[in-house]
Amino acid sequence: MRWGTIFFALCLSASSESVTSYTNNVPPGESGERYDEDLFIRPLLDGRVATTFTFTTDLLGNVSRQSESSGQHYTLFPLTLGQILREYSIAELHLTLNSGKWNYDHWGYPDDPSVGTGAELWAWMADGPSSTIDERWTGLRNALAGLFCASLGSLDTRHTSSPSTVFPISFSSSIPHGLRYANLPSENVCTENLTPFVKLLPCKSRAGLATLLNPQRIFDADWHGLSIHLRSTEVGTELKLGVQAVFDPVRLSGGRRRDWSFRLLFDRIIHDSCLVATSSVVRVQIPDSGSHTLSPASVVDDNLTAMYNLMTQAPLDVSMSWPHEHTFQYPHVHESRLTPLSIQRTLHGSSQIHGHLFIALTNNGHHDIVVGYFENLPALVTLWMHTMEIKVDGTERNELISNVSYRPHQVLANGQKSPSTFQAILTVPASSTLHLSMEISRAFLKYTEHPPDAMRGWDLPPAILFPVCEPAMGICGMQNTSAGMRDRMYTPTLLIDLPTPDFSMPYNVIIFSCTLITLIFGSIFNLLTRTWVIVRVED
Amino acid sequence: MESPLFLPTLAACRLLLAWVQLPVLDGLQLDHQLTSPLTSYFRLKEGLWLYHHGVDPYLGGVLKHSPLFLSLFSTVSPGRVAWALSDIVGAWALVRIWHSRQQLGQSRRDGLVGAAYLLNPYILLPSLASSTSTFENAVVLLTLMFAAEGRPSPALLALALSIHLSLSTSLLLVPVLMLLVTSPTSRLASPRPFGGSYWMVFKYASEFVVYWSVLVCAASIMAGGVWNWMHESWGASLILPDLTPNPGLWWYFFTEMFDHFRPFFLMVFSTHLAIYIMPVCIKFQHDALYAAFLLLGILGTFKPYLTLADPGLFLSMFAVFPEIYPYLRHAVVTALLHAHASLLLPLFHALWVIEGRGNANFYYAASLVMGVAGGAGIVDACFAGMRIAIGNGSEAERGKWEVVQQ
Amino acid sequence: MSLIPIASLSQGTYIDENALQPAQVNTYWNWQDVHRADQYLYHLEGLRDRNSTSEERAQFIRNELANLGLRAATQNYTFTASSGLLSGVNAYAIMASPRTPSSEAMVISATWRSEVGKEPYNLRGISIVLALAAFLKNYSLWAKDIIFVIGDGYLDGMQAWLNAYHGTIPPNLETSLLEYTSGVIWTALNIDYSGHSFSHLGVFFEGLNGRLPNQDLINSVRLISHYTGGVPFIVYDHLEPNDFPDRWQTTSILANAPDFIRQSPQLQDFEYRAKNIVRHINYQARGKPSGAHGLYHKFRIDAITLFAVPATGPHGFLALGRIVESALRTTNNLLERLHASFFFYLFTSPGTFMKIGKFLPSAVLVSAAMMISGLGDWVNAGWLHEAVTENDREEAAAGGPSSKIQGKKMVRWRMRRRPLLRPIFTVLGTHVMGLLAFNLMRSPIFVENHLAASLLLFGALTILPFVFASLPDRTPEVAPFSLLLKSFNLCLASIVISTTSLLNFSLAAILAITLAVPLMYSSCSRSSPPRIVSLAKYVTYSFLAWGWLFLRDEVKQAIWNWEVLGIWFAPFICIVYGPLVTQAGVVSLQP
Amino acid sequence: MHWLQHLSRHCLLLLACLSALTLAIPQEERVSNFFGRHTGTSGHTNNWAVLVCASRYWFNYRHMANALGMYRTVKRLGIPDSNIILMLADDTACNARNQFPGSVYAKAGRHLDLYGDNIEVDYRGYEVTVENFIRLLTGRVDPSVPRSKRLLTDDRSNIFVYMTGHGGNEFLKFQDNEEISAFDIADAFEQMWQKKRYNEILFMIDTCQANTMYSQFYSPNILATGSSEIGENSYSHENDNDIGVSVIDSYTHFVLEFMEGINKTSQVSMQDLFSSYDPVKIRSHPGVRSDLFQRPLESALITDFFGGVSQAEIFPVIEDADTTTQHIIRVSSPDHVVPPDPVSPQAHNGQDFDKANATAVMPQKDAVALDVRWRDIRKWTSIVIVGFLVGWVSLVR
Repeated sequence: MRWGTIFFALCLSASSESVTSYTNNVPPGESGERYDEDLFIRPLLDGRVATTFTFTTDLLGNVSRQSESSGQHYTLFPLTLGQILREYSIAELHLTLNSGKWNYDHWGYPDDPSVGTGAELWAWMADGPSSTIDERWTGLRNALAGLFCASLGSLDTRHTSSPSTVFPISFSSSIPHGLRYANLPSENVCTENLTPFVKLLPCKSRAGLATLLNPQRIFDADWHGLSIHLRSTEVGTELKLGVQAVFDPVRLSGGRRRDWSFRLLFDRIIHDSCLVATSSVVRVQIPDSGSHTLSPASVVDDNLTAMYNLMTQAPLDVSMSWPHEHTFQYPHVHESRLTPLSIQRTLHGSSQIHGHLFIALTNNGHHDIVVGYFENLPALVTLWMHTMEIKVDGTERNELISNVSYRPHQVLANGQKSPSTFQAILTVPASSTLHLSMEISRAFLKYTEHPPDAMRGWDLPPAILFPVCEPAMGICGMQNTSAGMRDRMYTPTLLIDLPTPDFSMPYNVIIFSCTLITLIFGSIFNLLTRTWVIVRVED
Repeated sequence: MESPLFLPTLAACRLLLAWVQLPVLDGLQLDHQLTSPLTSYFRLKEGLWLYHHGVDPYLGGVLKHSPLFLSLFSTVSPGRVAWALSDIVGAWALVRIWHSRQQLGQSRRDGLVGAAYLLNPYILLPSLASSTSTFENAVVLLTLMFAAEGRPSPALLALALSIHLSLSTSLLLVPVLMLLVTSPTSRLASPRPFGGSYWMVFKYASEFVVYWSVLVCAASIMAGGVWNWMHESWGASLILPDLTPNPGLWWYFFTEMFDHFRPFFLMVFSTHLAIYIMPVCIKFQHDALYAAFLLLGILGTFKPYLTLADPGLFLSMFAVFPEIYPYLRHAVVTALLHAHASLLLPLFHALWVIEGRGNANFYYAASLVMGVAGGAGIVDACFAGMRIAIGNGSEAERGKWEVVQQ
Repeated sequence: MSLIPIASLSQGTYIDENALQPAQVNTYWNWQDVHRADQYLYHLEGLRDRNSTSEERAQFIRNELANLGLRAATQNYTFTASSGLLSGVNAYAIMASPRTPSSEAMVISATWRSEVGKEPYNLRGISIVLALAAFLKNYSLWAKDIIFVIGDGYLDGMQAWLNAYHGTIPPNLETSLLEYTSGVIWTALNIDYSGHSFSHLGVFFEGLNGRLPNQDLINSVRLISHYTGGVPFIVYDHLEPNDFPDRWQTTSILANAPDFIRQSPQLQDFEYRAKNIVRHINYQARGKPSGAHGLYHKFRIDAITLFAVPATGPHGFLALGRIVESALRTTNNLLERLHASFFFYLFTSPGTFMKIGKFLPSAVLVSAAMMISGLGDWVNAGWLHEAVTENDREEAAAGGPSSKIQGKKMVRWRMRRRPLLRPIFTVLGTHVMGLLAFNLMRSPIFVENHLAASLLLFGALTILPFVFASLPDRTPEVAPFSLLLKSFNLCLASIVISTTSLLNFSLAAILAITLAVPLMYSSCSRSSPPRIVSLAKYVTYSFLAWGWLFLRDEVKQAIWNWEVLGIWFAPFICIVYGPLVTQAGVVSLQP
Repeated sequence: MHWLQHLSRHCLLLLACLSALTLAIPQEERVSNFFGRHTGTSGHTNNWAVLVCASRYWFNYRHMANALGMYRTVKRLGIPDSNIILMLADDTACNARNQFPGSVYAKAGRHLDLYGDNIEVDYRGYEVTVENFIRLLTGRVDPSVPRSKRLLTDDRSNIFVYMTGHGGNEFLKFQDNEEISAFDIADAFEQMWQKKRYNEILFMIDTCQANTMYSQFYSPNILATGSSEIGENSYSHENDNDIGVSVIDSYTHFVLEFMEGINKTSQVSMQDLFSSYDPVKIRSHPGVRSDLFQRPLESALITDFFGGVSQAEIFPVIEDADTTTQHIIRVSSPDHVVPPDPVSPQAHNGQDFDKANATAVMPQKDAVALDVRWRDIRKWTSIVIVGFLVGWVSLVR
C-alpha cells in the first residue's frame, strides 16, 4: 500500500503542482481538487500553547448530489468519505471527538468552535425518496463509527434531536434538508481514532504537518480533539480535517518555564513537506507582551502572526522561548477574561432524586449580550420548566428570557425515549451575572437499563450557547460589535448519578413480593370460602 | 369530644393550617410516601406550564393526572385552602355515612368519626403535601355517602368522577351499585341474601356509563385528543411506565423484573386487584357498604402507585363500623405494624437516596412492612365482619364452645 | 452490650472495592516539597503571631494558590445562630485535571483551627495542603479535579463552603455562590496536623447524625500509611497498648491497678477496644462530627480526617506528604462512588471492626423486651377486672379487644372510649409540649438568662403533665389509665429504639440504657404507694427527662449544632426522649 | 516436501488476491472446491483474528494489555488490520489515570508500547457485549454495520479467537455485568461451521478456570487452549508502580514471550508452543484440547493461525478492493442473515422531529394567539360540560 500510494502521490503532486504554479492559487477548474494544510500556534496567557492543525481538501464541482458520480476518480479527497457523502446524500457533516474541558476564560475562543467534550455529530441530509432522513442518519452513524473506530453507533434516538436554529445549514438549496444532531459526552478520543484520521490525509503521517501528530503527545495535551467538517459550497465540497490541542509546556518542564518548540511539544520535527499540498504553512501568533525570541526568525505581519511556508523551509522546528524569565509567573485570572461570556453550569443539591440545574452566565463586557441557550438532555433527567428562575444578583428578571421553546422527551416507536430539548434566548446585562436555574429530577430505571458502572452515574452532554442572528427571531445578537458572541460556546459536561436499585438479588425481590401477595390473598380467600361452625369444647 | 362544637372547631383548625406557612411543607411536596407521579401537584403544575406554553402536556410522560384537573387548575388557582376544604368535605361525608348507617341524625360519636378522618396522619400529611389523592378520597367518600343516602344520580356521577380520576377505583363499582339498591344499615350481625332488584342495578349501571362517557368526552375535549391522555393517566396504572418508589409493592418488583416477563406480571398484578371484587361482594351481599370498605382496604394495599392516603382512607373508615371492634383479633399488632412502617419508610428512603449509605433494599423492606400492615388490617376486618354474625353466646357458656372455620 | 469490645467478636478489615489498589504506586513527594511546606509554614506562623484577621489569612492563601496557576478564590460567610453571629472567610482553589471533562473532583481540606490536639491552630495541616497543591499540579494522571479548601474556624467554615458548593444555602447562612466550581465530589481527605511532628496517624470518621464513611476509604488509607508512609495507623489518638507501652501506662485507667491485671494482654486489649468504642459512641450518639470531615457526609461524600498524633518524632511533612499523595492516587483510581464495603460498623481497633449484624442485636433485644412487656400491659389492661367481679358492665368496661358483651352497644362505646383516648392524648400532649419547649429554647431570651429561663421551663414541664394527668379516673371500673399509658409508652419507646438502631446505633444503645429501666419500672406495684413516694418518683422522672436543661454549655452547644450544622440531637432529646420519660413519670404518678 | 507446501501456499496467495479483487462469493466457492478441504496442511487461504478483552475498568489494565499484546503479535506476523477484530471493553491508553497517555505497556520496565501509533479498535467501550460478540462470530449483524466490524470469513479462513477477562467455571464476564457461557461459544462455533464460516479455529483464553470455557466445544477443527484448570485462578504477572496497576497476566505473558521468537516464515508448530507451558512459572496449569482438531499438532504451524497467509504487499489491493466494492456489496444483500433493523421505526419519528421544530422553534405571534384562544375554548367547554353534569345531577331527584 505505502509504496503504491507514495508513487501515486508523487506523480499526482507533480501534476497538481504544475497546475498551481501556472494558476497560482486561483481555484482550478471543475472537478479539480486542492489540498491545503495549516498549523496555527497560539501561546496562551497561562503559559499553555494552543495548536490547531487544519487540513483542507476542496473538491470542486459538486459531487454530493448525484449519487453515482465518478467516485473512483478522487485523488486527494478521501475515497471513504466520498462514498459516505454520496450514499447518505450529505449536505453538511460535522464530527468532533474531544477530550478535556476548554477553558474559555484563559484560552479565549477556540479556532474551531466545536469543543464540546466527547463525541458530537451533526449532519444536514437531503430528504430523498429512496430513504428517510432517519434511515440515512442511522447508516451515517454506523459508517462513521466503522471509519473512525468510535462507538458512534450508540448515538441512537436517545441522543438525537434536530435543533436547526443552533446548527443552521451553511448554504441554501432547493432540496429539503433535514438536520440530525447527537452528542455522546462519555466518548473518549484515542490513538485508534487518530490512526484512520491520518489515513484520510494524502500524505498520511509521513510528510507535511501531519508528521507532528504524535499520539503519545497529542493525547497528553490538557485539551485535545479531532474534528471533521464536511460542507458543500456553491463550487463544490470542502473537507476540513482538524486537530486541536492545548499543551502545557510549564507542566512538561516541571513547573518552571513556558518555552516551547516542536521538539518539546510533539517530540518530532517536520522533515519534509507534503508535495501534493497546494499550500502548507505554520503560523505562530506573537504574544504582544513579554520579551520572547522566536526561532527560526520570521517576518511578523501586522496582526502579529509569524508565517512559515513548509514548501520552502522544509526541515522545520519552530521554537519560542522567554530567555529573561527564570520561572514563569502565572497572571492573576481576575483581570484576564478572554471571552465576553463566562459560563458556569452545575448541579445543585445533594439528593439523588431531585436537584437544580444551575447556569451562571457572567457578562465580562460593557454591552448587553443576547445569546441563545440550548440543552439536549437524555430522558434520564426531567426538567421542571415551571420552576425556571432567572435572577440577576438576587432579583427576579424574567424579562431577560424570551422565545422559550421546550420539547419534553417522548417515547418513540422503538421504545426508546427521545431527549428533551430546551432552547431559549437570554439577554445578559452588561458586566453582571445572570443565574438561570431549573429543578430537575432523575429517572428511576429498571435494573437492566443501568450501565455496567451504575454507581458512577451518567454524563450529561454540554449545553450550547449560540449567537442568535436569524432574522426570524426578530432580535439579532450584536456579533458586529466586539461585545457580541462570536461563535458557539460549550458548557462543561455534568455527571449525574441516578438512584440505583440493587443489582445482586432480583430473584429475592420477586420471591418476597409474590410471597407477601399470595399470603394475603390466600388468607383472605381462606376466610371467605370456608364455612363457620361451632364446636363444643369439653373441659 | 361529645360536644357538637368539636367538629366545627376541628374543621376551623384544619382551615387555619392551610394558611400557616411552614418550611417543611415544600419538602413534603416531593416526598415519595405522600405523592406518587399520579397524584403529585408538582407534576400537575408542570403540566399546566406546558399547557399554557402550547406543548401537549401529555407528551413527556410528566403529567399523569386527568385533563379535568388541568381545566380546573388552569381556570381557578386555589391555594392550599382547596385541600383543606376537600379534607373537610371528606370528613363531613364520612360523618353523613355514619349517620345513614345508624339511621339517626345526631350522635355523640360524630366528633370521633370526623376526627378519625381529619386527624389521621395518613390523610393529613398527603393533603399538606398537596397531593391530588386528597380530592380522590373526598370524591370516593362522597360516592359512598350519596349511595348510602339513596341518591343514585349524584352517587353515580361521583363514582364516575372518581373512576375517571384514578382507574383502580373501579373496584368500587359493584358494591356501590349494590349499596344503591339495598340499605346501608349494618346487616353484618344478621346476614341475608341480596335483596335488591337486578333491573335497578342494570338501570343504574347504564346511567353510570352515561356519566362516565360524558366525563371522558369532556376530558378528551380538554386534552384535544383521546389517546394521549388515556394512555398517560389510565395507562400509567396498568403498564407502570414510571418506577418512582412508593410504599406499594409494584415499583420495586417491576424495577427488578426481567424485561420479557414484565407484560405477564403486569397482567397478573392488575387482574389480582380485580379478583377480589366478586368474592367480597358475594360474601357481604347483605352489607354492601362493608364490601366497599374491604375493597378500599385492598386498594390501600395493592394499588399501583400507592401513597399513604390510600391506606389512610381505609383506616379512617374503621370509625364507621364500631360493631366489629370486639371481634378484631389483632388490632394492636396491626397498629404497631403501621407505626413501624410509617417510621421506617421515610427513614429508609432518606438512607437510600439522601444519605446514600443504604441501598434500595432498605426501602423495599420498609414497603414490605407496609404491605404486611395493610394485609393484616384487611384480613382482620374481613374476619371480624363475618365472625360478628355468630356473636358470643351468653356469659354462662363462655369457654364451653369455640367458633372455627372448616 | 458490654461484650462488644471482646476481640473475638470483631473481624479483620478488608478492602472490597477493586478499583482502589492502595499502596501500589511510587510516590515522588520529596524533600524539596517538604522545604516548600516549611516556607508556607513560616508565613502562616507569621500570620498567626500578628493574629491577623480571617480576611488576611484567606487572601494570603488565595494568592499563594493563584501563584501556582490554579483557579483560586475566597468565600465570605456569616452564620446567624440564636447564640449570635459567626463569620469568617474560606480560601479554596480548583486544580482542573488535564484531559478530563472535570465532572468529578476530590477534596483535600484543612481547617484553620484544630480541636483534637493541644495546639489550637492547624498551621502544618494548611501548609502541607498548600505544598501539595504546588506538587500535584505537575502530574497529568489525575482523572478528577482536585479541590484544595482551607476552612476558617473549626467546623463553620467547611460547612459554609460545602453548602455554597452544593448550592444548598440555608436561610441562616449568608454567603454567595462560589466563583469556581467543579464536578461531583466522591471522596475528601481532611488533614489535621497541629503538633510539631507526629508518631502515629490517627483517623477520625464519625460524621453528622452518626453517618459513617464507607469503610474502604479508611482501610485503604490504613494500608497506605503502613506500606507507603511507614507510619503506624490508629483509631482516634488512642495508642495501642503494645507499642509505646510507656505512654500507654500514663493514659490507661489500669495504670494503678495491681500488676497481674496491668500486665495481662487480654485486659489491656479489652480496655483499648472499650476506649475506642466509648469514644465512638460519644461522638455518634450526639450526632456530632469528630472533625471537619463529618460535614461532607451530608452531601454523600465519604471523608475522613487524618490526625497526626503529636509526638517528638519521628515523622513529619515527608511521611504525611507521601501518604496523602498515595491516598490521592488511590481515590483517583475510583471509577464509581464508593458503595461496595460497609457503611455500618464499629471500629474496635484499626485492623478490626464489627459488622452491624454483630452489634445490632444488643439494642434490638432491649427494644423487643420493652415491646413485649408493653403488649403484656395492654392485655392486662383488658383483663384487669375480670378476676375481681363477674359484673357484665365491668367486663364491658374492661374494653380492649377482649370484652365479651353483645347488647348495650351505646354503653360500651362510651366506656371503652375513655381509656383509649386519654392516654393517646396524654402521649400526644407530652410530645407537643416537648416541641414547644424546644422552640422556646431557641429563643434569644432563653439564651441570655439561661438559669432562670431553664428553671422556669423545667418547672413548667414538670407541672403541666402533673396537672393534666394527675386527675384520677372518674369511674373505678375502667381499665386504669396508667396501665394503658404505660403500655403505649413502652411500645412507643421500643419502636423508637428499634428504628434508631439502624440509623445511629450509638444513640439507640444510649436510649436502650436510659429508657429501659425507668419505663419498665414506672409503675411497679399493684398496691398504690403513698402519695409522697409517687410524687418523689415523679420528680425524679422529670429530672431524668429535663434535668439536662441546667447544663448550660451542653444545651448551648446542642442548639448551635442544630442551627448551624443541622444535627438532630437537640430536637430528638426534646421531642422524643424527654416526653417518653415524662410519660413514664405520669404513669408513676397514678395510684 | 516443504517447498511443495510453499508452492501451494504461494498459488493460494495468488488466488487469494485475485478472488479478493472482486469479493464475489461464488468465485470463492469455486476456489475452495477446486482445492477441496483438508489436505495435509491447513488448507486455508486467509487468516482472521478475534481478540476480546471482556473486562472494563482501569484496574483491569492487564486484560487490555493481554489483548493488545496478542494484537501486536498477530499484526507483526502479518494479519492485516482489516482481518483483525479487536474488542476492548475500556480505553486504558487514553484513560486520564494513565501516566503515559496513548501507550499501553505489558512489562514493568515499559520498554515496548503495545498501543503504538497505528491501531484500529473495532469494538470499544460499551459496544463490547456478549450479544455483539456472538453476532460477530455468527455474522448475524445489522446491514448498516460497517465491514470493519464484521467477521467476513469463509470456509477457507483460519480464525484465531483470543479472550481474556474475569471468568469462572464455564463463564466469562463481559463488562463485569453480563456473562457468556461456554455453551454460547460452543454453539456459536457450531453455527459458524454449518455456515462454512471457518476452516480451523484456534481458541485461546486467559481467565480464571479458563479451561472450562472450551470444555463444551463440539464442532470440528477447533484447537483450544486455556490458562488455568477448573478451580484455579490465573494470576497477574507483574505490577508497574508508576502505572499503579498490574500490567499483564502471566499466562499471556509467557505465550507472548514465546511468540517473540516467531517470524512470518518460521516452522514452529503449535505443539512447541504447548510444550513451552511451564505451570511453575505461570502459576496455573494451562490446558490444551486437540481432540476436535484433525491435524497432528506437530504439523499445525503457529503461523497457520497467527501469521497471515497473504503477505504484506498484497493487502493494499484487498483494502482498495474492499473500499471500492463496499457500497456495491451493501446494495447487493450479503449472505448474512439480517435481523429487522431495530431502529427503522424511527422513520415516522423523523417527521415528528421536523413537526416539533415547526412548532417548537419560535412560533409566530398570531399563531400563538390563535392557539391560546383555541386552548381556552377547549378548557371552557370541558368545564361547562362537567358543571352541567353536576347541576343536572343535583337537580334530579
